[in-house]
Amino acid sequence: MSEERLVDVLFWVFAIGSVVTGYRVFRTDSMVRAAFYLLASFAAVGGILVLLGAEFLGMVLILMMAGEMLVMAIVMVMFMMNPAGLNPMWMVHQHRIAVAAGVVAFLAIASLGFLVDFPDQPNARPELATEQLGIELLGDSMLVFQTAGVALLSTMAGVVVLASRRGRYGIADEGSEEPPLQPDEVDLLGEEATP
Amino acid sequence: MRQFLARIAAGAPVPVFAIAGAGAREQVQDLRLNPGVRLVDSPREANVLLVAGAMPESLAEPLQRIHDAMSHPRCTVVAASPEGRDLHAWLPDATAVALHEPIAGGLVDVHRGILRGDRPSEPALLPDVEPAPWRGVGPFGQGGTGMTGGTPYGRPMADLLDDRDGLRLDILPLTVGPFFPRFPSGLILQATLAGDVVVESAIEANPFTDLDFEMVTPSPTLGPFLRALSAPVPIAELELARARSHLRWLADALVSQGLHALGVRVLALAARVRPGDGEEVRKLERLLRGTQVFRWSLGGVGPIAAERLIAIAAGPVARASGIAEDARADDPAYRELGFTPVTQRAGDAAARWRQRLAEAEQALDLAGRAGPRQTEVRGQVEGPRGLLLAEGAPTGRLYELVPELLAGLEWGDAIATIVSLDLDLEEAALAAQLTAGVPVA
Amino acid sequence: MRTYASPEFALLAVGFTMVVGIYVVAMLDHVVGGRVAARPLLWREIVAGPARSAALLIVQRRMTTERTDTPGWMLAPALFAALAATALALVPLGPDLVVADPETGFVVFSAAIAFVMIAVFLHGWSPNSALPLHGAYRYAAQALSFQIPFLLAMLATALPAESLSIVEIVAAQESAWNVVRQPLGLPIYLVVGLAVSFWGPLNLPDGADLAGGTSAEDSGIARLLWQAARAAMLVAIAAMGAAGFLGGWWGPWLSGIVWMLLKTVALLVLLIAAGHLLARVRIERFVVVAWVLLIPLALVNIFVSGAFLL
Amino acid sequence: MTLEALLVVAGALFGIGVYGALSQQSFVMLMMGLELMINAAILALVALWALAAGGNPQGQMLAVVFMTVMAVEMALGFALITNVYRVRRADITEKLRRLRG
Repeated sequence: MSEERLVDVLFWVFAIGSVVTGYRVFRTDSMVRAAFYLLASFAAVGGILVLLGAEFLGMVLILMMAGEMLVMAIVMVMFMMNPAGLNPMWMVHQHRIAVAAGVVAFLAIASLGFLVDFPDQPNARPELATEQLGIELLGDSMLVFQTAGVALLSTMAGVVVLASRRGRYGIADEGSEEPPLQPDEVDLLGEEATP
Repeated sequence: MRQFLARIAAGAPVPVFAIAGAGAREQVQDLRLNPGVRLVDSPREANVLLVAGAMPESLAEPLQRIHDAMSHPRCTVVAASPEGRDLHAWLPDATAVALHEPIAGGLVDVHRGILRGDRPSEPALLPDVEPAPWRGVGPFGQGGTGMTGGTPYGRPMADLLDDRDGLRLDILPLTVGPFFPRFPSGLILQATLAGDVVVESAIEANPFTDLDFEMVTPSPTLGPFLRALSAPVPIAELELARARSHLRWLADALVSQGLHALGVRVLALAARVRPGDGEEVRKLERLLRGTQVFRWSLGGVGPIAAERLIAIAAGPVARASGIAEDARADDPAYRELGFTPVTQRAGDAAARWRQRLAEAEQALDLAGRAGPRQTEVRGQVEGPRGLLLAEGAPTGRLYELVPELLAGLEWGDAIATIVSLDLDLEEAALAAQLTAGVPVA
Repeated sequence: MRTYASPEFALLAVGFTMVVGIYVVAMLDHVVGGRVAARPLLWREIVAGPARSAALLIVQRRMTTERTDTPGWMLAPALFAALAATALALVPLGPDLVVADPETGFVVFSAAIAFVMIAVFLHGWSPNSALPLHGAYRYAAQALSFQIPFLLAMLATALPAESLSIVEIVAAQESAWNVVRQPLGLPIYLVVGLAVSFWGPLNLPDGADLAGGTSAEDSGIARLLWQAARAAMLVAIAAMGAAGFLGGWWGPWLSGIVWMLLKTVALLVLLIAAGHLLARVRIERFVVVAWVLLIPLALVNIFVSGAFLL
Repeated sequence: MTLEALLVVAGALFGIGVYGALSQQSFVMLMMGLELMINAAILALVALWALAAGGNPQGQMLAVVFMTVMAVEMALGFALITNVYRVRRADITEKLRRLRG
């Protein structure tokens, strides 16, 4: 098998894999499985990035997503009422609109490839991709890179404050109670009905 | 191919899930010394189930459940004195071996036989039943209703409870025991876990209290102490038994810290020590300090305040919390030897480990200097796990403290705490029966 | 694109290395364990022991629990083994003796290490049983804690090489091994290495206090695969440590490949001895040490080696 | 592996993401939809960088920024979920009738 053919075969495997697993995310009852399907989808996209010559980006995407999806799986188990999917679940709203929006988004982006005449300029020096990225990161785009770093740092500080129990006004969950699911139990101003 | 593999496999150490009943704790523990046998933590890994000693009736069903959890090809070996006939009724396919001979040879033979196919793998003993009826109930016949209702596949859905950070999250109710390898035989703990934290726990009644101890030979490390209740016993013998008991406990405790090989070394030492070998224990303590076990694993874990231990007479556990109570201090023979109780101050698991090491060392020194001196008969004796009296045993009282000690601990710390208490349910039950005037051999 | 071996050769070479490595780990474990236990060691048992135990697990029929996630349970050991194979394929035995040397070798290795947590979580979650699930949660806490110190410690080795390729990282150590230039790197790496392959003091997910943890429900071939994958990962950690910190193939008198093998075995002995001589660490303590001690130390390591390069 | 094929795949992933983000009630599932959308964006971006931009390194740079956005989105999302659950005991969007704290 020639190298080009191998790349083509791998691309279609990854492409179909990423779409199928991406679809399965919303079609499984178990939350942990959903997180793992999403991870599989990301890993397949990471594989496509590597095939495209963006080795560094592809591998970093896979590296990042492993930790992220593990956290997601655990958050799922923590917060969902039925994490193992023992009872079949169908937790959706505005389903028709969502399907329509999804189809429209797909058609819009997919048609771009056929309608727009993109220049045919493949990467001339694919073997230099990683080096070029490094020089770009610490050269011309230094400011962007630094901004991203500062944004991540402030996010870290922000989320710790958000997630922690003790806030400026004392314990965050004091007096909290589960809101009712039926809308008529809540008046229009959004205040909970007094029992 | 399979035959060929089975022939090679016959040379491997036999994976045994061993259950020690009354009077067999030492024999089962000594299996660790035999390279032909490997004691495993999970019945799934085992091919051979060993049940040794006497078992109360209430443990029959758990025994059968362990049996059914083992992988094929599987077999059972029962090592019991003649009075253990019940065991054969509960485990009909079991092979019997004599309890008071080395068991390992029998285990290897039975295992080889089952690998060769000389006898079939044992079938399940219990019927395969659902924990709760569910078939045909609910919209998909899965037993559930809605998203979180019912008992899908026979399992209740997880409950919610506030965790220590104030988030209301899923909890996991879990029954551990009666044959959890890190627990003393028969201990059944019902824990409610939130993640890694034991939120609350309860202990079930000691199953060994149903056993009639008149029929059971007490274990060799306990025997001298029971005799000392009614007759003078040489101090050298008593103190040697105490040191051995502490070292045997240490061997198991090391396994719970993941130090299997070191546990084997300590077990061999327990069999080898002679009166006056205090230096051996000092060397051992240096080795243990090198493993960082006191700092990394036990320091600050499961502290017990001294006031919780007053009037429990919990022996080393009480002395580790700073209570200098020891029945030996009142014995004139011990006073002649210049005995004063050793104590620790911290009261945590590390202190209890150190306390037992120090006591083993002191016991060996005392035994070395005791000469022909004998104990005075006073109806009470300081056992390795605390005061043995005509009524009530130390483990019986410590046992009740467990749920309160575990609340809020992480699972690993909870295990370390339970291990550090050196509970012995068999001894507690036996001591409770001493009131009836059981004659002890 | 840098050098890659042909697929057939790669499969053969990595497979062979894995089998030999796993066998060596099993033998070393037996020898070190026997020494610590003060047990007499017999040559016959050392050499044949691992094969016999493996045969026993192959003969054993697998038992399952109820309502398992069967694909996940099957996938977990295979995934773990594949990750160990990926990590091993990246380690060069000599300047030209490497299965795969991508430009971003360091990132690929890190991604393989990061994916281990997925394999372990899957392995603990899928049997639908309490103790394995508990082990899985523990490994999640452990893995999220060691991830950053691991990346930082490994990243420092890429600084003198000015490359992310593992071959370049080794080649740059001709004048001085990284263990000399960055003395903090190797200890951090080894601690993390024990955590990655959950070995000895950091065997928290499969620990004795959980009666086997994530592998408590394993039997038969699945158990064999899982244990083998774990040993293979330990080999990969030791080999990468030898390449990244101990100068790989560089060394006087002997040929490069011999040096590389010697260093790998030396690190393996160190890791396995730590397993028998150090007590289990409490998970809480490990998490605190990882975040509060290892991360700052790894940062200092990077700053210092960066300052030397300037 | 043509640009058209890559954009079809990216479009499919984005469409699934839009569907998930709009239809799911559970916060975490909703975030999974967002993640898939960003994933598709990264794929399209790198495809255009590799096949239509002559390997301009700024294309990769933009992908790095996208990844940062993804990380920030995840972290903030999890923190908000934790906070909302702590304060309101809500884990699905229907339980949030007001956005005031």
